[in-house]
Amino acid sequence: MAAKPDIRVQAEDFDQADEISSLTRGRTDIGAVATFTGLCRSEGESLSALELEHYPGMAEAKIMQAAQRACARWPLDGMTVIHRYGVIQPGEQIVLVIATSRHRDAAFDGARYVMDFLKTDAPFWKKEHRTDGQAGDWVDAKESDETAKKRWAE
Amino acid sequence: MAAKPDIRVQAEDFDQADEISSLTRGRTDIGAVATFTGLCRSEGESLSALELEHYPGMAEAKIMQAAQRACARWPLDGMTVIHRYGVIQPGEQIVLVIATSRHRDAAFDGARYVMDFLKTDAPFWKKEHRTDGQAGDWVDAKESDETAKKRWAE
Amino acid sequence: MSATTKLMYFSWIRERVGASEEILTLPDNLDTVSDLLSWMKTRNEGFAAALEFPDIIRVALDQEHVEHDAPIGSAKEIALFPPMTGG
Amino acid sequence: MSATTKLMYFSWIRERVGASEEILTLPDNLDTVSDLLSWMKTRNEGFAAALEFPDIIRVALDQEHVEHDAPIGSAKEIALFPPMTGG
Repeated sequence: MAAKPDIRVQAEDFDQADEISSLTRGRTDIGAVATFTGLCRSEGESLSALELEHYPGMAEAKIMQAAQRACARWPLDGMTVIHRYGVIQPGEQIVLVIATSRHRDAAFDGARYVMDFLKTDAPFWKKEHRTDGQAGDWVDAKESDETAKKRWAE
Repeated sequence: MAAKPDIRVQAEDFDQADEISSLTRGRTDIGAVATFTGLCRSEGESLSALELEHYPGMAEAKIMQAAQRACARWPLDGMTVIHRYGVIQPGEQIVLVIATSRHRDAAFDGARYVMDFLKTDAPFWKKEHRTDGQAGDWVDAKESDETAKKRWAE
Repeated sequence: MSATTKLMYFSWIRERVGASEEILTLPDNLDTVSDLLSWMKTRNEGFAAALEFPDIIRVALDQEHVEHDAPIGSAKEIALFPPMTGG
Repeated sequence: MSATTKLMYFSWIRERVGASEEILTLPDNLDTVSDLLSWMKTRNEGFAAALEFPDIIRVALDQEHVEHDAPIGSAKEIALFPPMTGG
């Protein structure tokens, strides 16, 4: 039976160690834990923060759809995805994906698949807050993110 | 300049959160942290432990070589690899790889590359301790691990 | 007798439109998403600026992303936003 | 006057040989790794059992993994082990 993903969209920070522990605690059938954490960068000290806007409801739904496709495609034992919104400082965490499995390939593939689809399909937008006080821009979507998704064509 | 990998082969357990923190603390140029943790499985309660033997010196050297190749091939900001030896119980951690980068693809690729080469090139051997008291076998090498390595042919 | 529709705007579309959402009774003659965008563009200067290049606008009908040739149908919630940049 | 060599054995090779390491003066007529394995096999029953299928044995000369046709050269430390199963 496919694992049930745990999806959260929240303003609060998260604790990766706690999240891994809640997927693995008391279990002896999990051999592999792959994680990805996305952090806010300052872009050479030019940014004081990123402000993340999202479409409530649709954001959770799109992440859940990607996570469920991953759980159907690979033998995953568990998957957790947390995406923050609001004002996030450089060095702070933005997104976390954890995939657990008996096997390392499934864990790696599952985590990366969800990140690739989250980037282009989940309704989040980033606005830059600049350290020089000028009005920040909205971050442009990257062609490379659209390309990354194509590697998962079956 | 390529990142300098931090390689450790030790009997003691490790703390993934501490290890991530020591690669990212105080930095605002890292956008991506990919990790892989290998855990000891009980194989349906048939194993009471795995005993890991290693070749001191060569084990560290082979992991370092793989990590350095990863740091030369992808734009990584940091890499930590810890591999334990000795008797390890089901559910306990065996190996940790962390790769940090500005970009998620580099972090994912770097971590996975090192795991793939570590599996077949680093001199570690696992002996099973069985719950039924019978003499345990040495774990056989898997053909799939040799195959996994081939995906990195340049 | 026309039903009302909830319109939602995100990111720089929200900023140019000057509102994050509104409840509207859409004209009867809008069949597709493309028709909707053409009509909205004529509403005022804010919409004209937001929809200056309609090709890049993403549209979700009841939280499902659709192409511009999709029929609006009986969608209760229509969202307009630029390409996503999360993660 | 022959130099001594440190031999190391790991995993089930160590168990069958009955030792984890030894210091030896190797015979002069061993050129390649393959020659070494053939000679070792004749030393006693433990080595005969450990090296029953020499093709699967991995050999490292001074901690560098080599093929069986590699010359032993002046290696100071020679290790014999089965395929690795770490990670």
